[in-house]
Amino acid sequence: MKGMTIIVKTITKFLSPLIILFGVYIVLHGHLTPGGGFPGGVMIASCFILLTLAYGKEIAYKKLKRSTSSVIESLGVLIFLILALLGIFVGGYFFLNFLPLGHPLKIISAGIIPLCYIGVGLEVAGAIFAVFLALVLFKAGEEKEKPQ
Amino acid sequence: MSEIVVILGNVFIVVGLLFDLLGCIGLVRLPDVYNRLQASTKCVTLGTCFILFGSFLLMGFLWKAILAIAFVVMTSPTGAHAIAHAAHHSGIKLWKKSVVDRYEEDKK
Amino acid sequence: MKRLALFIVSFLCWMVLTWTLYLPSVLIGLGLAILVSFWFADLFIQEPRKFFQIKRLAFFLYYIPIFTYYCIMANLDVAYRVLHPRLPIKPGIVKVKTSLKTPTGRVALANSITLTPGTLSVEITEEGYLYVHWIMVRTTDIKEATERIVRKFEPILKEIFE
Amino acid sequence: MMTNVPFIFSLLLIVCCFLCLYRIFRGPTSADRIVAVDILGILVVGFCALFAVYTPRKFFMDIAIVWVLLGFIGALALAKYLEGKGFDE
Repeated sequence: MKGMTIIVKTITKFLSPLIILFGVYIVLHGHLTPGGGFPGGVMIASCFILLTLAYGKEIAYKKLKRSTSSVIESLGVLIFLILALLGIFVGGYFFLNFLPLGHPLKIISAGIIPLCYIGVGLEVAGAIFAVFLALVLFKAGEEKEKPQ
Repeated sequence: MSEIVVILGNVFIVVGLLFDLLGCIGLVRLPDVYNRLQASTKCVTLGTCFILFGSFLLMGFLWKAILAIAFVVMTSPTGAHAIAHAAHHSGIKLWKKSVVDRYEEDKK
Repeated sequence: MKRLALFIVSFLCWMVLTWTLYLPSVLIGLGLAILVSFWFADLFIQEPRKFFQIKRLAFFLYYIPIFTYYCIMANLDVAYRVLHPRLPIKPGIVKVKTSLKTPTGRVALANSITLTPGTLSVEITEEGYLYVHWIMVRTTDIKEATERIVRKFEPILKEIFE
Repeated sequence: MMTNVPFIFSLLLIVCCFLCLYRIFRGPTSADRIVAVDILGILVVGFCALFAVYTPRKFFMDIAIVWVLLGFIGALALAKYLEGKGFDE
């Protein structure tokens, strides 16, 4: 039987959506509590790592394809750069905080910082899952990566 | 009312710390992997749950602590099971005074 | 149905985490719960109809104090064995049989066994046999071990998960 | 007198952590070390809860939840390593 025992599989089934939810919570509250883009992205990636550990790579691929993870990674960098460049066009500075500041200690505050954190979170999630796959699945000399 | 809650929270934290200490003493004293896994997993899980429940009472009913208790109760026995299963499959024998090993008999 | 169950669970989880009724926060939580429920619904619960039956939730609430009682007894048992100077242990792996059918019920039984006095589940097979590491082996017979280890939880878990 | 109470609590937990570290250094097999690392992870959750109570900041509870989940994943990965399988099978 592929993967680990049935106990680990069932608990993984139950936990993986909640891990995703928790990662997004950390990303979205990065400007209010400790955390932010990087830890939230690591949590999101660790959900897929958990699926890979418990079930084997097919289920994890069904949830997030390898090509999709690189697309997500590029998308994160793109969001970050576009936000930075919009600052130049709107007011003249790189990374100008051009959005209204909102209420302090609520979820909509601090201008563009949450949006930047979303970009960072997507980038880190994609990158860490890709790094995990590259380190684990494609051992040097044993298995060549097949062209898609 | 609130004083009762504060005293109760502190009592929960002290009991949880004592259980943690017992679990770690078991981790040091017991003879082989499976016994250590039993003692430490049981005691440390319950002790940490008590500490979290005490903080739930002391911080004005912070419901995140209940969520953390649910996660600890779900994940900790599962991790212990995975480690025990892997240790048995990697060929670690039971303690020499053990009575019976049905799993080893049935695997052959 | 599966999606509704996962939606309810994840939205409750979000509300507990943020613990506010500020409107944008609640709206973000709704959107996020819908996203998660469409993405992960096929993994979460296999038989969602059981999730919505009030009787099972009531039995689950009834199970919590019993489980806590056995858990505390387990800790006092471990404390006695650890602090005793001559270590009164007699370990071994025995085999027990469960009559639960669904995987979720078996998993709940195995995790309950791990947290209750003197036992640790090592392996679970397809036919419903559990291999249990017992710190104080009193019997090696399958029937008697089942009577001693499994019988405490099985009726309630049968009400919850079957 | 009352100000010393959090200090004593933390000291008890630090004693627990040192017992775990003793098992990590001395453990005859690698399985013993993995067990001790797993237990150390759960002890840190208790630390986070104590910090959340005695320096009244609620975000330590978030850190506790993150630590529970990542410790679980770490324990699973170490268990697969101990079993001698590849990570994807």
